[in-house]
Amino acid sequence: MQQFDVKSIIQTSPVAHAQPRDSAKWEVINSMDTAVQFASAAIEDARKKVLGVADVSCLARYGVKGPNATQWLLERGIAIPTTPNSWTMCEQKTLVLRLGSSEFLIEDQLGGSACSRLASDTNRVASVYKVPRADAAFIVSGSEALNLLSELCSLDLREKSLAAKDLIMTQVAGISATVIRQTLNGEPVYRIWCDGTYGPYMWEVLIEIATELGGGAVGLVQYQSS
Amino acid sequence: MIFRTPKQVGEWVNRTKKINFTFEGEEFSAFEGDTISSALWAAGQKVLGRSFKYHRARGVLSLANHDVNVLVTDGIDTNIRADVVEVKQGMVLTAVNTSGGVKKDKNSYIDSISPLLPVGFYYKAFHTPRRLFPFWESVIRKAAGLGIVNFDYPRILKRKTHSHCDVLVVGAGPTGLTAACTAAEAGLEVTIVDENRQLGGSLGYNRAGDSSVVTELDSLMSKVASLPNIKVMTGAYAAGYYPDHLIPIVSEAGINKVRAKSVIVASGAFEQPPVFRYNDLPGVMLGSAAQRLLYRYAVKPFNNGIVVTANDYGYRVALDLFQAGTKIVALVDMRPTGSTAYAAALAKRGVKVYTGHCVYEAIASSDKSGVRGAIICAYDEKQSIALTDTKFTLECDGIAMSAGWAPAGALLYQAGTGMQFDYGVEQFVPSRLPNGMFAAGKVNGIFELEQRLRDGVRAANDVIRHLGGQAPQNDVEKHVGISPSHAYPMVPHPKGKNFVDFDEDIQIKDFVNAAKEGFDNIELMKRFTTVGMGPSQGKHSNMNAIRILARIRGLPVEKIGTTTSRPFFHPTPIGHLGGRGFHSHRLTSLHDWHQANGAVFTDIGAWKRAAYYPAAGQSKEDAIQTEALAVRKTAGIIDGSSFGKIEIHGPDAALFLERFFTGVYTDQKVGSCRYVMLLDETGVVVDDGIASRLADDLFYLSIGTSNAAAVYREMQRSQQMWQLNIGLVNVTGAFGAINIAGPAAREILSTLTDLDLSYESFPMSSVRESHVAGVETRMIRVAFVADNGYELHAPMGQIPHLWNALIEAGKKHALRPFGSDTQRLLRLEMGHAMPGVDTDGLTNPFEIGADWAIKMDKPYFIGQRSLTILAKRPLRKQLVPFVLAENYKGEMPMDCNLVVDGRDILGRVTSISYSKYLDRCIGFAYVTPARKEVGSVFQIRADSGALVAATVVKSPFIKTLKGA
Amino acid sequence: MPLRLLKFALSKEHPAPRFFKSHETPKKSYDVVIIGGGGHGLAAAYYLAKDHGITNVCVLEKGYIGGGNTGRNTTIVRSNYLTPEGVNFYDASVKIYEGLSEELDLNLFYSTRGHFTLAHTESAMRTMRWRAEVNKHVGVESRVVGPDEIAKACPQLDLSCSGQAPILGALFHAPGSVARHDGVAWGYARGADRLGAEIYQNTEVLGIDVKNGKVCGVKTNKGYIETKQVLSAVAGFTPRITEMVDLETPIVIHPLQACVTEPMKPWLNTILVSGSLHVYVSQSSRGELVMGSSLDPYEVHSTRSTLDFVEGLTSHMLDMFPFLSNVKVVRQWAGMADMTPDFAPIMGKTPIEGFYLDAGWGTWGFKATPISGKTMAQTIANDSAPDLIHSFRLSRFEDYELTGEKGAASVGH
Amino acid sequence: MKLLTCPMNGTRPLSEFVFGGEYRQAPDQDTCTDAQWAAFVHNRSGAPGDKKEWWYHSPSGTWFIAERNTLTDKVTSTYLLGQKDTTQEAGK
Repeated sequence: MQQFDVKSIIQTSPVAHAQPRDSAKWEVINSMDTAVQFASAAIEDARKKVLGVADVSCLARYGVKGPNATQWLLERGIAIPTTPNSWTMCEQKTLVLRLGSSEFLIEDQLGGSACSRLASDTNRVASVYKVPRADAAFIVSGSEALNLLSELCSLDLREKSLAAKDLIMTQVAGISATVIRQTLNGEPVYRIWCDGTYGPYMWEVLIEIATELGGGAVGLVQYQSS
Repeated sequence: MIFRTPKQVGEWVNRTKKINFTFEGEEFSAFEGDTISSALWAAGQKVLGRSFKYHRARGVLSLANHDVNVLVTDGIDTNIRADVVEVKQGMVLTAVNTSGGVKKDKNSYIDSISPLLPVGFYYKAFHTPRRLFPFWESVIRKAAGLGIVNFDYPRILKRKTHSHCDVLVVGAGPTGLTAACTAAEAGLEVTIVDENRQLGGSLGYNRAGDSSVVTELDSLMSKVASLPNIKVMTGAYAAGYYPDHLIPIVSEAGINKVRAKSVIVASGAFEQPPVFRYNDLPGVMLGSAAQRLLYRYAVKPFNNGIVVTANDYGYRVALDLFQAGTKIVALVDMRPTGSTAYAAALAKRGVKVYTGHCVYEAIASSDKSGVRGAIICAYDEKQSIALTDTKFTLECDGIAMSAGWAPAGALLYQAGTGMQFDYGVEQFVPSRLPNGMFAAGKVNGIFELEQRLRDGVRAANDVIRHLGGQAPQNDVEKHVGISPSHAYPMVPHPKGKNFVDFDEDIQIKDFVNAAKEGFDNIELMKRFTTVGMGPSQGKHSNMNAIRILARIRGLPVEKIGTTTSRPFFHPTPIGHLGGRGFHSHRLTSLHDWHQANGAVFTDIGAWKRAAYYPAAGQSKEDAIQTEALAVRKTAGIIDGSSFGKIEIHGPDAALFLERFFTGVYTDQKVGSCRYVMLLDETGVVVDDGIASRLADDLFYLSIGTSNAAAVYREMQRSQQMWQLNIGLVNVTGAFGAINIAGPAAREILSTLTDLDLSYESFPMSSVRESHVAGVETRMIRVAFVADNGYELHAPMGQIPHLWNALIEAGKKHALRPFGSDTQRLLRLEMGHAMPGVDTDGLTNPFEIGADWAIKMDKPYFIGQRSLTILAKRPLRKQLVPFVLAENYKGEMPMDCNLVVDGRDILGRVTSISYSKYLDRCIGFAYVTPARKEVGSVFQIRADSGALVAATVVKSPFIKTLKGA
Repeated sequence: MPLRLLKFALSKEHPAPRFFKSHETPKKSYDVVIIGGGGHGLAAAYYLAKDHGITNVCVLEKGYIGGGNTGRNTTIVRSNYLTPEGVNFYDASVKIYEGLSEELDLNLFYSTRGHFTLAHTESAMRTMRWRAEVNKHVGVESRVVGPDEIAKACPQLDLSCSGQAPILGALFHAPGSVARHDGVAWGYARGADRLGAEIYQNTEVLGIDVKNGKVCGVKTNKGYIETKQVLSAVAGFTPRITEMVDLETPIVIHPLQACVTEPMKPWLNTILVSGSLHVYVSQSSRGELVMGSSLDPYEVHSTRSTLDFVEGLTSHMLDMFPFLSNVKVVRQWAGMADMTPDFAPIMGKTPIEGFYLDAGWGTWGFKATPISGKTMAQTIANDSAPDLIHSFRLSRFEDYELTGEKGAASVGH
Repeated sequence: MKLLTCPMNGTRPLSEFVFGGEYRQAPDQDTCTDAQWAAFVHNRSGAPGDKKEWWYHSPSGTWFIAERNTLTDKVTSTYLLGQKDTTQEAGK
């Protein structure tokens, strides 16, 4: 039998199909082959300020649901957002999203390790159900971010309506998505998650409109530093 | 630009920028900011269009998009509304709907035969004899229609955005501006929208010769500019009202869908024409149109004008014209008393006023291109008739008309506002406003400027209180004094051509005659005469139509009511409404691979699936047979990542499945798989799939692609009702799936996993969790496409790695990919009926011979009770496997060809295919129960009508492994 | 120019009489009371008089005649249904329609354009073949055609639908037609009136008296009417009428919306339907594109318009006809469709003696107007439904014998 | 577009929801007659009025009950099945 090193398995990014194989720079992050740079640093920096779209699908995620999920996470040192449909940052490196009341999406930012810790615990516990995740995930930043989102989402996403720790499950570009507003490096950005199989579609839509509005694709390192 | 005046205060044209364009082959120049119509009018061009039905010459009527007299084309776009579309450098324009040009339209003969075309004429002729109707129809169709569509017009996708505000103010006249400022000063977030390019509404042009009112506008505008919480949208119209205060604002750039917490409608009123013979000649225009021409575009409407009026507004128009240097030949007031407010001002300027008179008829110039005079008569206001023995003629080159107003109440009506007729202003006004809707200004029956400003404040205060703030309640008194609208500004004429609806060429007598034929209800009248059904949707005609009908029936106007208002306020382009089309689709992580390997894709729900992989020059049929043969002879591999995949966790998981599906699952062994079938409560087959038991309290369900979302949704609903101790996790997108099947499948797989794949330890219908190519995989042995097949389910991101490893390992076994079309053939060979293909919306499980999958002795499952009823009824049809004759070479029947017996339809083919492996045509068909036995022969009628004999056989069609 | 119009030019007084008489208040009793002055009710009145000599009939209309779904549909007439019962029934309707202008002496602009039901998927192609085969079997001219033939009939159509949903073929139905919908109601009204039936507008039914399982009278806002036979032909108002007699049916009301563009010179000569794109479109004799889409997804007893309907429809229109970007939609509107679970009508007798139902017309009522009038008249006259509508009986639901029309009607009005 | 309030996720445009039909109690399938069952599965109370209905919020996968008047299209309350006590008035 052929031997495989589990750790060496390279995952395909859900968004990869829609991203340029040649003109972008690719790197493996969290075992996922990821487009990390789309243009020169100067151009990306300019885009970021006007309308930057970054693919952060490669961030590690862990999903769990069930009546005892809250307890289970607390026992494992995960900070829990206190109200349904809100989010919190756990130890600066881990985003904890509460989807409804009893489902959670944990996402390690670069350098975080909560997800692998949780994943290593394979004991099945009553009323705690692991939710495998394969999200496409994006960051949208810049002065035109709201303008872009106003075409894709019918909800009021302005600061006065979408409070700092609010999480909404809504439709973006006609498909189900989760949206929050977050401050990254002092700048307000929007984070969007959707089913990974819609990733190429969502990326194409975001980039098409971003380009029209004077922005474009930006590598995730522009937003995340490990 | 012979009619251009010296600079007017507040004019919209930029005299420093000259623009050249052509109209009907002639060259014209204009200033930047001119509309097409204003530029042409400035140049003395008066015939700007031809009417829809009679092809009469037409010029400016409202200059406000309340009529469609002037529709032009630039050869690219059509039905351009010249009155309001800015002229651009280099435009090459012609009028639409003419034959041989607007000046010498050959179709203008229709005007002279109009007596042959009474109202509703097309109902009355052309249908006998029947055989000639197609001829007449083509004549009529060609005559109808306005512009010619340009089939090369580019597809333009406009942006559609959403926005939100506390209050949306519709209309930026003095009322709307005041309301917006008041609301904004109270801290509300305000959006104000106006279809004009500039703010101000009538405040910009209704000056009565005194341009000092412009300073009032200036101060309002600077106040608006100083308030950051007012968002101003000009050149944009509120296209309609939709529930919960959703209002699409349409502009050149696209559509902004505003969701407002409240709405103030301050949309003003449309000026309505008085109705007299030849009131449609070029040069006869509404008073407000004359004012717009003058103050917006600095164009003098005419040199020697008559003003005909039935209210005080006409006097204001006369003063404006006078100021511009037009000689006012006369002011003709249909009211016996005239205006007390303005009579002196006109007298001072030496304008002759005829009170109690009307224009009986406008006189066309010799070439009918304009007006050269008017016949004036005394007017009997009580009887609404001209006293023709008093008639005299005045010469003029233009007539301005003012008789009254109709509220621009479309949004109010659409929101469900109750309207009542207010005789103080002779118009409909809101009487019962829906929650969050407010009206102010002319649309609310308030006309005096000072009063309108207060009404704007009042409406804003109402909004502030509505939204929970504090504000005074300051009612504005109703209009007092002379009505701004005349009750019946009509002048009958025995020869007609006194137009009510300019879009549709409808005259007074058309209403009279329609009523005579019984169409004396406003809606029936609209439908029979087509009044208000043209592109301007009755803006200048509905009110007069109601008045005329009321008079005909001897009823007060409010008893007539109005026709229903429907979106859109202005006709709205398809490209705007459609916008950027979002066509969402789902791709598996292998999509790149499929593309690189030449797959042809097919859409299944939102998914794009590889259907087959043709080699260069290979036909679809060949590709499918080649792929299928590989599965039978060596091995094939298919991307099944789009299958629905659902985990059911928890102690009640088996119980849940037993209620949801037809089978039994409580005694299912861990590591084994069972068939599931879902019915609806009427007993109809919805879907099927496989449930694999991974643990006592965990099932893994895989179902077909197209129904997956709906099945999961129904599972969630059932769980809401049943409240069992389970958790549902939809992993459709998180997990991918690969099916590797065929004689070599096991051997290929064995090189990538250390799991014992022997039939004894991994038999048919069982599931194992193991590593394959290093990937944690759920392996399911199912016999859907071949009995030596393995479904490998793994995280979507690792599927390409797994796939590539299998492809690599399969190279020496001639492993080849196959697509979803090939899968259809393979499952047919295996004898599997597919819900949705071999069933339809009424098929019950007995009809497809699925009795074995139904466990009736359970306490409950969805559809069970209906099955007990169906079981007592005779079967109506039965799905049977069949083959065609060996070496059949005739016409190949297709799916859905019928099974017939003479005149009787016995059923239909649901699936049929040639199987190269079997060298036989095989399929499924519905037949009557009498024919269901193995060996019975039935006839399929192929497309051409040929009858093809088929024989019922046993399925599966191919030999399968026993005991594996 | 036909000579018939000369009299209008030559007469001093408008020479056309009223289409139907205006009556003050209904009589004390009628042999038959028809509830609903739409095409169906008026046609039933007409055929009761014409075919059966029953003229002591009144038609009660809450609003104005033809003001319901008769005047709100997109005027398509066709018979390319899926079940033999459906095809036979609608084919009989088409045959009457073809001669109806002459029969009623009113030009209904019955215009045979040919009707294409476009298929963008293999599964749609299967359904097209199924319909074609059943149609052919019954003798109705329908066949499956390829993209070439579609392109020939409508060269302006983008066969790739902007790359979104390439057209694989279509069901072509040669008899597919459009007609002036209002005219159908007016023509039947005039015909019924001339034969003796009485038409009452603004007359609302407030209740129906049933004693011992038999109809005995109707309460209206214009007084009580004695009768032993009542026909309910009220489409979207059916549940309100059946509630008056405590009759349960499967009917649920969903709005069906439509819209129309401004007129343009004729270019679209066929009727096009796309199930996948939820579009049907034809060009009227006035030059407007008349467009519709699928049903609204939830129950509402209202004719309100929605923005998402027109957004979705226009987006798909652009996929089919990219050059229409700047052609403008003038007006949108809606009707209330009385939907049944099997997309077939409910016609005939009911458990209440003397109460007849002509309902469940969903999105396919206009095209059935003549034949439903004729067969309901027959049902009332004989107190027995003819074979042609046996499959549409109300009791089919209790019998679990639904008709299989659902596959064909989902978007093909 | 009309707004609807999901009891878990708040007020959203109707496009985020799937209509699940009227909420109805089935007769006891063990004791009811065939005719009663056939009437239950096929017939509907189609007359306009206040109805309890199933609605599904797609992005979050939430089924809930809406009390809605089918004539006016006004929603008076929405709540999770069996949790009417925690009624959320629509439009808040």
